Amino acid sequence: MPIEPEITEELVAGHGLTPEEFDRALELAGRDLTFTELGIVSAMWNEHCSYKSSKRWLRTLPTTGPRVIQGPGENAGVVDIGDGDCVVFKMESHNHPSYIEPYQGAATGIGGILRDIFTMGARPIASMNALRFGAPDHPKTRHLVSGVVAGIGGYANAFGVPTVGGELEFDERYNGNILVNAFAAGLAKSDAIFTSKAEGVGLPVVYLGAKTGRDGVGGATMASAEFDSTIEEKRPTVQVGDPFTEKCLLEACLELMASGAVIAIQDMGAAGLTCSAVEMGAKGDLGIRLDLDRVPVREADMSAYEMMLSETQERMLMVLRPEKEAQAQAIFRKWGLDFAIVGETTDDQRFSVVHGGETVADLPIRELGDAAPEYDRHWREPGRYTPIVASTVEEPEDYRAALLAVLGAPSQGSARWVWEQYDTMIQGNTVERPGGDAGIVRVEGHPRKALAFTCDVNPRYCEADPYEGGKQAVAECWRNLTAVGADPLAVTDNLNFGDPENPEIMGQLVKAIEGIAEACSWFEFPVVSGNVSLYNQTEGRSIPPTPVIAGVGLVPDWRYAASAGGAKPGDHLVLLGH
Amino acid sequence: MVKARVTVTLKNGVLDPQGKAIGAALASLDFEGVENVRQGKVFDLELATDDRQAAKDELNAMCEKLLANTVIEDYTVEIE
Amino acid sequence: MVKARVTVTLKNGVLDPQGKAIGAALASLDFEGVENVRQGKVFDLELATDDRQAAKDELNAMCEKLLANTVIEDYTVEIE
Amino acid sequence: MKSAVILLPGLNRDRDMIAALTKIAGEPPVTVWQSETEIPDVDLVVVPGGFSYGDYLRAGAIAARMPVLQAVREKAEKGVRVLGVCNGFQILIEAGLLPGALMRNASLRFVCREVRLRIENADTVFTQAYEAGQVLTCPVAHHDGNYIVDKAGLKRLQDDDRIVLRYADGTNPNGSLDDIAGIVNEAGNVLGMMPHPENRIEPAHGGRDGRALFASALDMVAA
Ligand SMILES: Nc1ncnc2c1ncn2[C@@H]1O[C@H](COP(=O)(O)OP(=O)(O)O)[C@@H](O)[C@H]1O
Repeated sequence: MPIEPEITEELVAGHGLTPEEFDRALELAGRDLTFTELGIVSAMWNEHCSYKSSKRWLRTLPTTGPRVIQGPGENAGVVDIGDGDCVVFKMESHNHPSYIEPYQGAATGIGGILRDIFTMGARPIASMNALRFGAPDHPKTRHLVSGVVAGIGGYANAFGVPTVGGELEFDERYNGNILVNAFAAGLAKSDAIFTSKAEGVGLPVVYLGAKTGRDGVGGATMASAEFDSTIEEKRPTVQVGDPFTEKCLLEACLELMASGAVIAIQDMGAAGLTCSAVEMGAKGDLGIRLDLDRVPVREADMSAYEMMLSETQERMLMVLRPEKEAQAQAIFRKWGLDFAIVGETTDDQRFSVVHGGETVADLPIRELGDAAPEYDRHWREPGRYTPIVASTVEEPEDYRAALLAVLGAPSQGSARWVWEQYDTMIQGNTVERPGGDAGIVRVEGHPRKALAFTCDVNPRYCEADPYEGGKQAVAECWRNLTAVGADPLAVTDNLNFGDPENPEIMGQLVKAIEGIAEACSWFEFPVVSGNVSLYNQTEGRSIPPTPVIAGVGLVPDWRYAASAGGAKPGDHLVLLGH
Repeated sequence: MVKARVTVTLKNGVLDPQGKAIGAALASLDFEGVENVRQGKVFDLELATDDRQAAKDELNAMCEKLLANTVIEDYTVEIE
Repeated sequence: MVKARVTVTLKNGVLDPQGKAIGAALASLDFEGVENVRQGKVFDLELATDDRQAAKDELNAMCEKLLANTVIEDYTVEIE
Repeated sequence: MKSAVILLPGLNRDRDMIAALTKIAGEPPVTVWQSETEIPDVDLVVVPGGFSYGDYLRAGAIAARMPVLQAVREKAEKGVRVLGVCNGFQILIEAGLLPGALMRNASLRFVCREVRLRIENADTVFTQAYEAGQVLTCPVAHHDGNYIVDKAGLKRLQDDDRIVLRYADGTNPNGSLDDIAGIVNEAGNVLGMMPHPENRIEPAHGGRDGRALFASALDMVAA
């Protein structure tokens, strides 16, 4: 057993906890925290897991509707599309990892969002990605673009999901903080949706998928270098995606779900084992006890802290119907994946972790999850830009040159070179590939029905006026769906903003959400899932507010879907609207 | 002319999906006792110079800039 | 335990699109005088045996059976 | 005629292939898992596309050494028709059923787009429903489709009319030697091809150009 470091103020701060949060944690424990507990608390209460800055505002979004089966709060939203089928979808950011290592960062972003979809019992049928990079001539941009695009393709193509849309924009404001937002959608039967809510006491908690390594274990371990002399070997490492394992995990999970063995299931994303176990227990009002000695590991001598915080990809946690154990295990063997019973559900509503015969963590489970700290951060009305009056803009001398400049701008140009690196046709259901207003994919098992997908936002509008910009993003998404002949169903969002502790930035977030809520209510276009990415800034300079809205629509008959192509010489052009 | 070999391998602890799959395949082909497989890359280069030290510096720069992804990979340069 | 490195390279004369592209990329990054680049693979393996000769035979068999495509690739086996 | 589709972990166009065969033949193919050592009595064995074993090591390399490929080889030797598409082609090459190698695309990038394909030889069991010289539209989606073979090997392929499909109209997407998109073995009963005819069989795919390939292979051609 490595000697655990002493819990000092620096170590607490290094874990991103404020002194007040740390006191709260001490209160919950009723004693000093162990090092493992400090890791667990910091993982559960960070912005990414707890939504502590945004939760209050997210509650104001409209999330229900006659077709909504599952709104925010699960791995993905679920919307009824008739005939017993439903569409399951969500969007998720992987901004910072993609900046550090563009290929793997983007690849694991795709892997994460796909797991969110198939954990719910849905087979992924479409993906999109909204990408924002710095200026084209910035020295890092080329490397980042080629890495991110290759990473998305490398993962999605091998996994076997068609990429049917996205966004690609260049702006120097993203020079030091690119945005990689990935969307995925899947199809499931409405009566066969799986969730993370554990039920039943004394049932086996099963670990599925790949073996645990030190991948992505927070930099906080580094800050405590003195606790082990082999620290060089234990350096936190970048997460690497393994689409092959994920494809096997998809097939194994769907087989397992069909077998009736699954009571609750949750993918391991950020702070893998910690988040997934806490979530399953907290939702089911149960406790969870984990025995780390049974966790399949890739490296020797991993500490409890490392195992609990590892972000190794392609893993799941499940509560199993005990009588199905042999069958479940056989399925995972067949697909070459690990299957290990690593704990059980308990009735004490505590999260306890045993390692090497010692209890290394024992905390009340609900307070870690649902009842995490929440902030009403100070915000102020963001400054609005005064509209430019047309008459004050000089008329261009050369319209031809002006038009070419617009058409030639990197953000306006064709993104074909990007999407031709993605498999857009796999599964044989793509009716409309990228390049139009929305991608369209047929609903398998149905002769005519199809789903349309688009994602949109204009960060410049959002910066000029976050409220109007938020509304505009929803409206654009709505227009792109209706333009192809789809009935808009629902949206997922990815709110990318700067530092919420800056009242101006917090104001952008608040007003953008207000605009999104207003537009979504007006259109009856509920938000069924989403993701918030804050602290997108470098050297104190934040990105423009970028709330990406991804919408899904139902096309009653794909034969009548409209597309941007197909115009012939002599056809009339009509301008609609005003 | 200088002939050189650059070897690029994954850093310790970084997941190697390829190595993992190859290890499993070797086991299924009845090769026993293969405990660990890690895959890396080699680049054989010919440089139009006779200055071995200059070549070495140049090769290191190539690794940093292109041949290796130093976030997850280590490299070594050997000159023949 | 025996640690070994297997190096697999393309046979002479076999076209190497990756090597070619890397050569071009190096040139575009202003590395001059790179006359030829060939890309290959290395595998670092650990075998649970102390018999170095047996390990070597085993590794050669692994190359013939899986690690190298002997139609277009050559391999070498080194034991540490 | 009956068909079988080979399943290996990591393949992902197996469902597309099964859907195509089912729609065209009117009945679903049987599926055979990688660990099987025998393939049921069928007239056509298909190795579909995807990323078997992640395409780690070399595309198709690990898959080619799984037990079921030995069974495919035995079928091929008995004259049963064998079709490998994309990863299936790569696997058949790695298994030694077809000559040459499929290297990384010249662009080094994955490419997914529609290409033009010319039927160079309409006398094979796989192309009998097409006309020689006919040009089709068909999608490709691959990272390693750059076909190479040594000079002597190329000459044999050319002399024996075994280059069945070529990329046409300057649409070679991967740098493939002599624009090769698909070849048959000496006996003519094993076809490997990079493009995806299974994704071009119905109006929703934008056309039906791929259908005749399956109709040929399944002998569903009007005499
Ligand atoms: N990163 C991407 N991935 C996939 N498709 C993309 C990506 N970026 C842009 N596209 C596609 O290219 C087309 C044009 O993009 P864009 O100019 O953002 O469309 P619009 O402004 O009409 O919403 C759209 O069909 C979009 O789906």
